[in-house]
Amino acid sequence: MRNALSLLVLTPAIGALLLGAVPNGAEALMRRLSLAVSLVPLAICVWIWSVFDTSRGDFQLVERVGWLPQFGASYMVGIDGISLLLIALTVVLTPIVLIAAAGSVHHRFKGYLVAMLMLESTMLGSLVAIDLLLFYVFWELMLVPMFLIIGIWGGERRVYASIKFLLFTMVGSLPMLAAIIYLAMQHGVGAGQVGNLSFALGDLYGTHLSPVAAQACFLAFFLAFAVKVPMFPLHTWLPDAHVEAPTGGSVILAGVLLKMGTYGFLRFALPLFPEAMVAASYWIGALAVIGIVYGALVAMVQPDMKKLVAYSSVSHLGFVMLGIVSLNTAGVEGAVYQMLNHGVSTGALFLLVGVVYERRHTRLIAEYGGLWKQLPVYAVCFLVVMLSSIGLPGLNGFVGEFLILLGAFRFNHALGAVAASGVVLGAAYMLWMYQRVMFGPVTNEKNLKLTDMTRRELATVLPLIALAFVMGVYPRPFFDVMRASVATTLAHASKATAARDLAAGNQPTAHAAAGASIRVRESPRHVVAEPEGGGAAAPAEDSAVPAAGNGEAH
Amino acid sequence: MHAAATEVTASLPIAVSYLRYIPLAPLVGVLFHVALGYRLGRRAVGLVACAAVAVSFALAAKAFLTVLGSAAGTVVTDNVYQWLSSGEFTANVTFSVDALSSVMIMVVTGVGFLIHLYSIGYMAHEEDYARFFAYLNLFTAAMLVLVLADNLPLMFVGWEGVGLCSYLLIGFWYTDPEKASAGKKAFLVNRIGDAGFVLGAFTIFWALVDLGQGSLTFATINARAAELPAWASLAGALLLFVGATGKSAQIPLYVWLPDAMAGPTPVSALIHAATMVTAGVYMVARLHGLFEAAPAALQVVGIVGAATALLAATIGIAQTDIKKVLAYSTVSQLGYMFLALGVGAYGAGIFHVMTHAFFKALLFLGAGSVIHGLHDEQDIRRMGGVAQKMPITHATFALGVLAIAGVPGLSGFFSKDEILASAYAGGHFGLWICGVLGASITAFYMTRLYVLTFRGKFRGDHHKWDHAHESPIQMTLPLMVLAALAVVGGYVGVPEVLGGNNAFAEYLAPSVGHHQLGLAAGTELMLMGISVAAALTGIGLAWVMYSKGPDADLILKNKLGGLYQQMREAYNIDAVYDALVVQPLMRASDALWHSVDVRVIDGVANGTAAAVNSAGEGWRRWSTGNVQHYMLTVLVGVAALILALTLSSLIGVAG
Amino acid sequence: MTQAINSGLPLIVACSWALLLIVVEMFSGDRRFVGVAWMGVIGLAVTAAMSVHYASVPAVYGNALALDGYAVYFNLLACTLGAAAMLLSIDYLGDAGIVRGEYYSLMFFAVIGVVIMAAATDLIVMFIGLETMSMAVYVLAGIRKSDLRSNEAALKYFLLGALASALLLYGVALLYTITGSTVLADVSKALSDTQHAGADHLVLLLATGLVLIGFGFKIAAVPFHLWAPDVYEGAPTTVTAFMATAVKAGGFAALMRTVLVALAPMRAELAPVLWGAAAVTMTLGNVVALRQTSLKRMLAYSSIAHTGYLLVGVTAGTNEAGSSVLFYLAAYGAMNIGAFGVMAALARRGRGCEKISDFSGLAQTHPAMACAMALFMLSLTGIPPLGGFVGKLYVFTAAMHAGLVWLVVIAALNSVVSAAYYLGVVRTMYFDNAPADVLPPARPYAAVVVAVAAVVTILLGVAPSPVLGSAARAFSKVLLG
Amino acid sequence: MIGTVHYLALSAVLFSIGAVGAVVRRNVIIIFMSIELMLNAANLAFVAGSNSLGSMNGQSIVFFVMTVAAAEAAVGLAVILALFRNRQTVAADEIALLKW
Repeated sequence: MRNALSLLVLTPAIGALLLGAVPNGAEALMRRLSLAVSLVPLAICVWIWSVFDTSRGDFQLVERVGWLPQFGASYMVGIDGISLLLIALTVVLTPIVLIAAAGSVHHRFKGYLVAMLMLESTMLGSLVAIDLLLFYVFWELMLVPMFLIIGIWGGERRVYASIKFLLFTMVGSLPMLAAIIYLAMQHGVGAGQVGNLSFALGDLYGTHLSPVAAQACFLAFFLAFAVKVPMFPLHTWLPDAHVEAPTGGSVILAGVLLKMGTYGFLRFALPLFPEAMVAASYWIGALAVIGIVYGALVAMVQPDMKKLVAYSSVSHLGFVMLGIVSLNTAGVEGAVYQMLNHGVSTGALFLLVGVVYERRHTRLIAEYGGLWKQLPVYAVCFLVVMLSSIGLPGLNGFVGEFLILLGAFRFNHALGAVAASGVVLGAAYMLWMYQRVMFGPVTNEKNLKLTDMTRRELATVLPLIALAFVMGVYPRPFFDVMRASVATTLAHASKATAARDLAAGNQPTAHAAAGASIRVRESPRHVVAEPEGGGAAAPAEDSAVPAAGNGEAH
Repeated sequence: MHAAATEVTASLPIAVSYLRYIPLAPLVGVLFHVALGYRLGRRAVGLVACAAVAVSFALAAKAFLTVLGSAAGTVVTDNVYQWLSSGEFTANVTFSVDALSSVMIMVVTGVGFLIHLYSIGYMAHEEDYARFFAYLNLFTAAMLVLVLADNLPLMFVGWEGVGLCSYLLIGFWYTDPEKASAGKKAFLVNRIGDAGFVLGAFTIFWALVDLGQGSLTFATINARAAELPAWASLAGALLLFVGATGKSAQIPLYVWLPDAMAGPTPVSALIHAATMVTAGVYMVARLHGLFEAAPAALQVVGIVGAATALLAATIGIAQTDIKKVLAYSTVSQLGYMFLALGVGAYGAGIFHVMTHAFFKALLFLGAGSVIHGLHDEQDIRRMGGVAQKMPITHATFALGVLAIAGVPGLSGFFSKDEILASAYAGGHFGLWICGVLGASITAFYMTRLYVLTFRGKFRGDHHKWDHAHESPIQMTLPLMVLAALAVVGGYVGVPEVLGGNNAFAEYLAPSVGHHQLGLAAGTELMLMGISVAAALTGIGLAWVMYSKGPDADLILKNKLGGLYQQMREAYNIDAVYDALVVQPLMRASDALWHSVDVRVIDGVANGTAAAVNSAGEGWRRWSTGNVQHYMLTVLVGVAALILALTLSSLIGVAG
Repeated sequence: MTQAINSGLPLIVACSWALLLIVVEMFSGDRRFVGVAWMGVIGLAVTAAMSVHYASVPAVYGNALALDGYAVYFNLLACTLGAAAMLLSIDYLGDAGIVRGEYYSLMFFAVIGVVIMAAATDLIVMFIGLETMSMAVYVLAGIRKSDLRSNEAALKYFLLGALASALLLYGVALLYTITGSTVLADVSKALSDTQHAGADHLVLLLATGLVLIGFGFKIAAVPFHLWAPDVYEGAPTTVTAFMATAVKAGGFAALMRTVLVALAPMRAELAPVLWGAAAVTMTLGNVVALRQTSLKRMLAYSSIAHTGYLLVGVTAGTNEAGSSVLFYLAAYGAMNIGAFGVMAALARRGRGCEKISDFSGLAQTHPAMACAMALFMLSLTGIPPLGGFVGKLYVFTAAMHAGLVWLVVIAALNSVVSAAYYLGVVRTMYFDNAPADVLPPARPYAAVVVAVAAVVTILLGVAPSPVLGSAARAFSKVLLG
Repeated sequence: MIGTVHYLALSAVLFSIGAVGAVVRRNVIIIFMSIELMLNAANLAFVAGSNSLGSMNGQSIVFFVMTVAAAEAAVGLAVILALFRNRQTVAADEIALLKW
């Protein structure tokens, strides 16, 4: 399949348009159609995984079509290990959310399905885009469906939550647009002719920027991605967005959208501004650790279940950020793996909270109590998912957290130690919530009438639980896929990181060596190769990136 | 004069593939209970649960015999698959059995099997039968993984796995909020210890990477421990010891064990007496090379052990609940084990682990049988004379008491004496004195417990007395077997001076090194005499005081005054922790949420929005609708523009 | 000689066509003047075609008028926007109770005014073009004689327009006395040759300022913007549509030629002032729009904000910046025609739909219209991949190239503020539920225009190269040297 | 001897009188007349300029301006008339329906 990636991105969008044509009455047809449409990207992703060459760290299945030649921007897509894993997460979560939607969404059902499919399309787009401008396009487009999902199908304060979500993200992302343009321009200057800008990621790797400019651009990128992660001071939109979003919306928001921030750091901020990133790694690490402890502490006292899970996401993603800034193989691979874990376990947590919300229409922990006796199956599922989220060994959460702490400890003992306390706090608020909801006598008589999970609800949660077990016991396939890509990403910053590690007094970790060993054509111009013929021949005057040697597309 | 450096003979690995089924069998049991348990009824569940542990026991015995039979230092290993590898770090799922872990798996599966059998009777009338046995099997699997693991990460999987099971089992009767929060407390305190464990593992790992051989297998750690930089080995050892204190309930993380008595008694017997709590001791013994490389850490282990032994013993005296007394006795005995490790007598420590498993499991099960018989009566002040009603329980319990008190001829005497002798030989006189004192106090409170429960006449309400009856055969059989083991168990390690060849220490030598006492026969006998005397005085004193009834406590109360009340409330350490840690944490998180999140960050966000809005409102008012105001603005605009132009041209000219 | 006639021919044909319209209108019995409207549209098409055919680089009539690429681009832009406004008006006039045939000829004359302004290379010809356009639009604004608001809008527009022309004229007069000519090229040469010192320089600055103000008023730059909200709100919606798009384009055509050609030697002094004007206009436009409840008034302030973004391009002043302004005007025109088109389509006599709250729940009652409006709002915010985004991107890149980094950052942050009110409209349409008395179905003509505008907005976003290319070619020959 | 500067000064004075008149007076017609005054001030400047430059351009421009001013007067008065018919007032400050 020549342009698998474009197909992957466009199928959900086309499906959404098809769905638009379905008459409002036919709910069953809508359900089946939307599910079928969402399974196509899953199939494509499986095919890509089978074809993916794990030994190569650079981009594969690259497709390139001229879009804005005047700017040197082109529709250029490609994937490497990291984006493949996140794509897999997206294509797994979306069908689950669509199945769950049948039970939970009642008014304007068709609109919900259309919005969800459009959301999937834009998320996949931003994961495959390796042209900065194309990435920015999908990055902004992602906001619109999410804004609608929170705004139309959300809870009482949904309007405030959706506007807050939107403005927070936009405040972050627009300075990034300015930085992207500046970067593209600098590339033009670097390559001799002032005129020819280029947004292709491959070309921009080598751009040399004055230290001040590099810092400024890095800060702009940092702001955009930190809001999305969310990192400590910029996180207050998340609890509101989660509490007010419908169940499906929360699952996707927590499962995939939050990962865009951390993915952005790994794909763009780190390779484009290695020195700035390494220099900033200390204070970002500090912010991440504050986020971990702060998120855990505040989660402790939340009266509302969804808000508690939202703050736990702040804490978990604080771990991921700590892993990334540790800039050693263990930390970064742990971070990428934790991204997947968080998607699985927090996604499942939101589904489970949704199950109870559908029955009692309240998320307050005080309203529940002694559910184990009423809903044994529900309680067991909740237990397993909770354990995976607090990182019990044998389940997926542990693998990610262990590696992140390992890497972080290498980076800085103090940060590693405080982060380890985050693990304890994490267990504390989760167990306390679990106890108040599940254990103890049945306090509220309304809970006596609750029915256990239906087959549909089980169908949404069980795959995630199975995934949690598999990822906990046998994580090798996932690590094989991302090993080369992480090494390449770290290789970009290897010089600066080695200097930092030496300054910090411990030996330069092996990744510097490992980076070199991974077969990476280091010259910035040709990291991205073009397909032989290419789906649509790159337009002639696109002189920014001369067609490189052999193409990859199969 | 430190004991001779323990040399470890080179280990000769024998690759096998059956070790993996030891933890797998109980896991299969768990799956069975979860899937089919509720449908197939009690008999099937009980059968499968015991069968699973029996299979593990058989395989464990096979491994034990292979190690016993072959040359010293042989290690049976089973490399299943590579679990994790990222950068320099790799973790494999490899199970290995050497002398040390062979003893442990025999104890875990052996005592475990007996307790499973006992539980069938004890839990007969519980409706969540399948769930109980699912947890019990899961615990056995996790404990076996912990003991069989050949590297720290895999051990950590078992380590937290047993923590989870103790959480589930303590909170088994979840409808009662205290029991649920006792479970939570156990898990969280363990988690604090686990955090220390993990940090210790990292310290060692990265130190080893700097040495060029980054790996966390026990063999590598012990081998390269000496070459580690001093701070790394000390920090690593201490952090790992924090993990051990969490799991094995030593100061300061012992507060969860007494509350853990909220769980069913077989749970207390299996987890909080015989197996889980010894995990910390096993870990320190396993990593003896590391601890040796950091003598200061070893010192700390010894001191903490002795202190805990003494403290717990004093609390034990004043307890009135039968299970609480046994709980504090366990904490105290664990203190002894750590004391043994602290003085370098790893063999003696493990020997005490084994013997303690036998008689403490026996005592707990005996107590369970008494509680079962007296319809959940746990306060010893309302018992008495139970001997007539429950002869077998009385006999076995008495043997247990004698064993733990250290009466010569029984297993307790041999293991405890070896520890005290090693302490004395190692020159740790302070620790030795604590040990002896602790021994006599132990004898005192165990005899008090025995006398108040079994002797004299019944003090509870006669309704319970009429229905009191001996427990069924499934419960008394394990008691008798354990009693036999409690008596015979000691003869495996009879010291030379009493004509034995201390076979147990010899057997463990390849794993943890053999530690020669180097004492003259005379001094050794003299030490034995002193410890026996201490034990007998304790027994005699308690017998005399308590044979008349529980009011003997009053004598102690006015003799010790306020101290006695403190001992009764276990120096209310819980309240201290609550005030120092839990409450400030909750207040802090509440303050953080309201002040930082709501007021500061949201304040800033909403503030800017409000500022922009008010600016908008201000400028909006500017268009008043009156044409002449607009004209005025235009003309003012003209003036402003001209001014700006002149300024910019002046700056332009000057600039 | 033939050159002069050829360049002038399109204008001559256009004017005669407009006059013909008046005559035809007198005899047409049809109260809704559909025939007249179509004649107007055909007339605009003819004008546009002829101007493309007769395009010639050299200026004629004593180089007062140059039908060069730049003029042709604006000609096409003005004609299309004018035609769109006319088509929108066909249904709208009937609903709004305006039985005035001359509406279409007036609009035709206004387009002619814009064409003259774009083609003028002499200040006075530019002034005449400006006046022709303004005169027509004054009347158009007040066309609904019975409605107080329409009268008031016309009056305000007239008074302030007259004041601005007076200022402009006075500026031109002073400039004439200093440089001896009113032709842009000669003025520029005169300014660069002789060094004006002392008092003379002061008068020169005064003259430049006055000239800038004249055009600044027309494009509604701050502080000469106060008329725009009132007039946009008061005038009938289709006239507002025309004003917001074609009239503003004309204003920019004239401003750009003057600033970048005639006043080129004074670049150094003008740049900071333009920089300040751009920043203030953007910020004020966006911030006040936040507080508006009437959609028309909100779109007025939004058009002021977009003037600010365009001024960023003018401040940059490079070749690339000029063509980016041209492209942005096209994208901006399409978006606004669409937005006003939706309002015109749904308006009925008794029940106006000018308040934002009138649009609540539109997604359920009129899904197509709501989707189109949402599209225009997103494009105005600059959400990719729509025309608005590419326009902003082009202007920001050009400005960045010219070194105006901080202005671009301010513009970026302004887009965030604009997101608040644009998506506020989307929120009202999609989140709130429809009121009891549902809006009437959309008018056919208007719906077609809205659909075309939507398609153009998407095309300008996804495949903008053709328009980008023509904008670049159009502006390539404008700058001297 | 009266030179160009004096003429320009006169036109400037006329211009400012017109500007002040437009802002101060309440009656809309008077406002319009003051704007016409400003236009004529511009004409004066043109004539002065043309005289000082010795070229006839300035003079011819004045004719253009006059015709434009006439057209503007016609349209303006028509608008004012329509307004008066509806509102019976010509006071500028009463015409303030469209605001904020």
